This record gives sequence, structure tokens and C-alpha cells, in this order.
Amino acid sequence: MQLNFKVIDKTLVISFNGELDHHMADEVRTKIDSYYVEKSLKNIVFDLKGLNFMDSAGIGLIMGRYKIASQNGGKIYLINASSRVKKILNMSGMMKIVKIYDSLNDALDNL
Amino acid sequence: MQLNFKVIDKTLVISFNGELDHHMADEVRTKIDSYYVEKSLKNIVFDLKGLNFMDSAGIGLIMGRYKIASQNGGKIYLINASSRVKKILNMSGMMKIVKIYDSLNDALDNL
Amino acid sequence: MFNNNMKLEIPSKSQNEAFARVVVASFASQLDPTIEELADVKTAVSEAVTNSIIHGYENTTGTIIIECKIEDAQLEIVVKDEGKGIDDINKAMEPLYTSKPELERSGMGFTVMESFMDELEVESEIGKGTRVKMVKKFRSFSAEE
Amino acid sequence: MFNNNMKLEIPSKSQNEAFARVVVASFASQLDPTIEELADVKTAVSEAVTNSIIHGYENTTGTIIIECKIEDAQLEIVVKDEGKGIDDINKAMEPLYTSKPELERSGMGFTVMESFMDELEVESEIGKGTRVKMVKKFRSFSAEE
Ligand SMILES: Nc1ncnc2c1ncn2[C@@H]1O[C@H](COP(=O)(O)OP(=O)(O)O)[C@@H](O)[C@H]1O
Ligand SMILES: Nc1ncnc2c1ncn2[C@@H]1O[C@H](COP(=O)(O)OP(=O)(O)O)[C@@H](O)[C@H]1O
Repeated sequence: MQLNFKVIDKTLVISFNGELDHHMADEVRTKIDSYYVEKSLKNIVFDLKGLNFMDSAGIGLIMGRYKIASQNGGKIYLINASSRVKKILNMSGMMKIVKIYDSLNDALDNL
Repeated sequence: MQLNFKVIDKTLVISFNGELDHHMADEVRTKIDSYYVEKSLKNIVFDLKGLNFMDSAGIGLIMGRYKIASQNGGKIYLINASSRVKKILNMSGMMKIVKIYDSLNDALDNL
Repeated sequence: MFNNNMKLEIPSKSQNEAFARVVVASFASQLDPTIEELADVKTAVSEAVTNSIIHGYENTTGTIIIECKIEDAQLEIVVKDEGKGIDDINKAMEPLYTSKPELERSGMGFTVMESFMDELEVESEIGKGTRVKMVKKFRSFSAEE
Repeated sequence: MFNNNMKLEIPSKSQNEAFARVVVASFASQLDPTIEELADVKTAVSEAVTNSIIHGYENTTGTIIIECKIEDAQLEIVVKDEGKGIDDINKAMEPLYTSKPELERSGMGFTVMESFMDELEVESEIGKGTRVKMVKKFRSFSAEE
């Protein structure tokens, strides 16, 4: 799993490359949270373009970041989610709490 | 394993695509031999460009065709052999009985 | 009839979640799966193996056994552990139920297995372990021979 | 120390030669192998598994067991069968010796295993079976943690 962080105003944009399972989620969570806290950020955009596998550990990861961002008045957006990832998110009712956009610009416009 | 046959004069040019192990060798042998006999061919050129795996079953296969072609006064040539395939052929002393060329033209020029 | 089988034993380390997925997917590839079917199988296996690691063995070391059986166009996958077992299976299978919210588990593992596979059967005994059986039918495959 | 292990059981069907290679290669990929190292391992596994199928079980159905163990940068692979066994191991290991020339075997299986792996050890008992142990050292790998 390769993670890339980009900051735009108070928004953290995270690009995922690789497979997101329970093994990877542990590591990813620590990295995101320490970066988010250190830079005092607000919103998080998950760019899932390079994600070629995700199981329910991904739901847990996004849900957990949703809780943290909410406490800071921030929001969570997903971009470039595959139909498969959408299917998994749909099962869990996550589509109600995170917004899905086609591109980073769309997401940023709607912050 | 995908096999392609091409005939140039009395020479059979066989292109290999895939993996050549014992499982595949059985099938490949039958296909080659029946084609060779049916068309009364003489020489055989093995084009190994698309071969991404070969174990000692490949040695057995080439050796077997060498015997058959020899009985017909024909020769065996290999083209596009990787350094790995060459290493395996070297171990078995096969390089003494089959010739290796870089291209089909080189091989045909030397028939 | 086209058939084959295999049995894989791995220690309950989280790095083996990916390995287990690859092995089962590679075994399933005999059935000429679509990319979608293969992803369904990988996801379901990932859920079951993860559960054995986190819930069954609670991050201690134990052995996870994965058995696969192909019969014609059908793949049966069994994931077994000898871990702590499940007290109330019906409750465990409810969407969003998790006994480990502190680990950010979503409680969606069984729901994912159920929706991506054609059959799901869970057997468990407290203190003995858990056995998850899943069946996937491959629409596209027609056995040669 | 970085370590892991796995055990795979497959029936002695020739279509499982490719599957066995993929599984062991995928397990070995934890050691960040070079393409060359990975190909060495695949080739050696292919030889050992093929031998169990052709020579051990002589195309009847039996079980082949493949055990892998990673310890730091070293991978140990054991391929076992409960087939007919080898009478004279020294002779069997000679280059170009084969008991099945009629099947176009080249007699190069053990030679290939020996040259692609760092260690090779063969144990066998007539009527009981054969156990081939191979070790590969991965030059590039340095364990984290
Ligand atoms: N192999 C297992 N051993 C013991 N308990 C299990 C096992 N698999 C699942 N469970 C129990 O079932 C619950 C629901 O599982 P699941 O739907 O996969 O959600 P999650 O893994 O996110 O908790 C788990 O929280 C756990 O209590
Ligand atoms: N697993 C096995 N069970 C029984 N005999 C074996 C086994 N592996 C190898 N042998 C014997 O050792 C010989 C040499 O093996 P090898 O070098 O791999 O060459 P090949 O497989 O081409 O015959 C075989 O021909 C066979 O007689």
C-alpha cells in the first residue's frame, strides 16, 4: 500500500495505491491520523483511483476518519471509487455519511 | 499455452505463448507431432519469444522433436530464447544439438 | 466431471490475508472466472481469514486452514480456525454488529461474504473454533473433456 | 526476526504444477525477490511437484504436500509425496538420468533444482515416498522491524 498526502487549505487529500485490507488498515490509520492532527486539518478526501482491492476493513477505516473529521467540523469525500468499492460502501449505509464525487475538483467545489 | 504454427518450405515454425511445464508438454507434443507428420515437414524452428516459463519438461520436448526431425534429415533451431531458457538448455548439453539464433531470418538463412 | 481440491494452512498473521486471497484466486482461476467473480472470491476470503486472525485468535498465533474444492463450475471454500468461537452466530451475522468496535471493525464481514458468494454457512463452538463455508458458482465456466 | 510459514496439500494432478508454482512464488514474494530469484524458485518447485506426480504416484492419485518456511532472508521449501520412492538416490540425481525416457523426461529435474536453489536434500524410502528439501537465500532482502 502506497499512500500519498496532499494538503489544499484545511483539506487532506489522500491517494491510495494498492490493496486495503485489515493488515494494511492498521498502518494506514496511524499514518493518516498523525498527519491530520499534526497539520490541524479539517476535511479528508480519499482518492481511491489506485485502490485495486478493498474489503470491509476499508469501511472501518473510512468510518473511523469520518468520526474524527466530524469532531473537527470536517467532512469526508471519496473520489474515483470503483463500482466495486461503491457496492461495498452501499451495503454498510456509508453512502449516507460520505459523499462520492468523480473528481477532486468536484469534491473541492462542494466542500 | 498458446501455440502458433507457420510453414516455410519444409520448415515448421512454432511460436510458444505461455508456460511450458510437464502438464503442457503432453498436449504440445501431440499437436506438434501430428502437424509435422501430416504436412511431411523437415526442420523445426521453436520461437520462444512468448514463453514466460520453462522447466526441464521443455528440454524433454525439444530433445524429442530433435530425434524425430533427425530421422527426417531435419534440424532444430531455437529463436528468441531468454537467458533463463539458455541456462536450462546449457545444463543439459542441448546447446550442442540445437542451434540458437536471434531471429527467424537468421535461422532460415542457416538451414 | 471437472474437479480439483487443495488445502492451505497458514499461521494467523495479518500479512497472510493477502497471501490467502492470492492462493484462492489462483486456484479459482481454473474456472475461467470473470474479473468480477474473482474479486468476489478474493473479498470473501479476505473477510473470513481476517475474522479468524482478529476474532478467532485475537492476535495470538494459531493456524488457519483453508480448503477449496472445485466440482464442475462450483467452488466451495472452507475457512477454519481453532480459536475462541462465536457465542451467538445470528447476532454475529447481522450487518454492522461487531464485538471489536475499538479496532475500527465495521461489522460488515459476514454481510460482505454473504453478498459476494452464493452460499454462506457458519458453524462455531465456544472455545473450539469457527468454520465458515462459502460456495461460489461460476456462470461462465463450462468443463471441457 | 522475520518469519512465516505455510503448508499446501494438492492432489497429484498435472494441472496443479502451475498452481503450486504460483502459490510458492506468491509466498516468496514477502522476501522482495528479484525476478530472477522468483523464477529460480518457480522452476525448482515445478520440477519437484512434477516428479511427485510422474514418478512418485505414476499418474495415480495421491497427495502432494508443500511446506514453506521463511526465516529472515531464507526460504525453505519441502515437497513430499507418499509415492513409490527412489531406489538409488545418487543415480537419480545424476544429470540426464531418467527412469521414464518413454515419457520424454530429460533426467534434468534434480540438476535444475540443484542449480537454481542454494541447497537440495533428497530423502526417500521405497514404497513410502520421497521428501525433497530445498533452500533459497534471498540476497536482496533485509527484514524490517
Ligand atoms: N472466526 C471467528 N471467531 C470468533 N468470532 C468471530 C469470527 N468471525 C466472526 N466473529 C464474530 O462475529 C462478529 C461479526 O463479524 P463480521 O461481520 O465479520 O464483522 P467484523 O469482523 O467487522 O467485526 C465479529 O465481531 C466477532 O465477534
Ligand atoms: N518423487 C519421486 N518419486 C519417485 N521417484 C522419483 C521422484 N523424483 C525423482 N525420481 C526418480 O529420479 C529420477 C530422476 O529425476 P529427475 O532428475 O527429476 O529427472 P526426470 O524427472 O526427468 O526423470 C526420475 O527419473 C525418477 O526415477
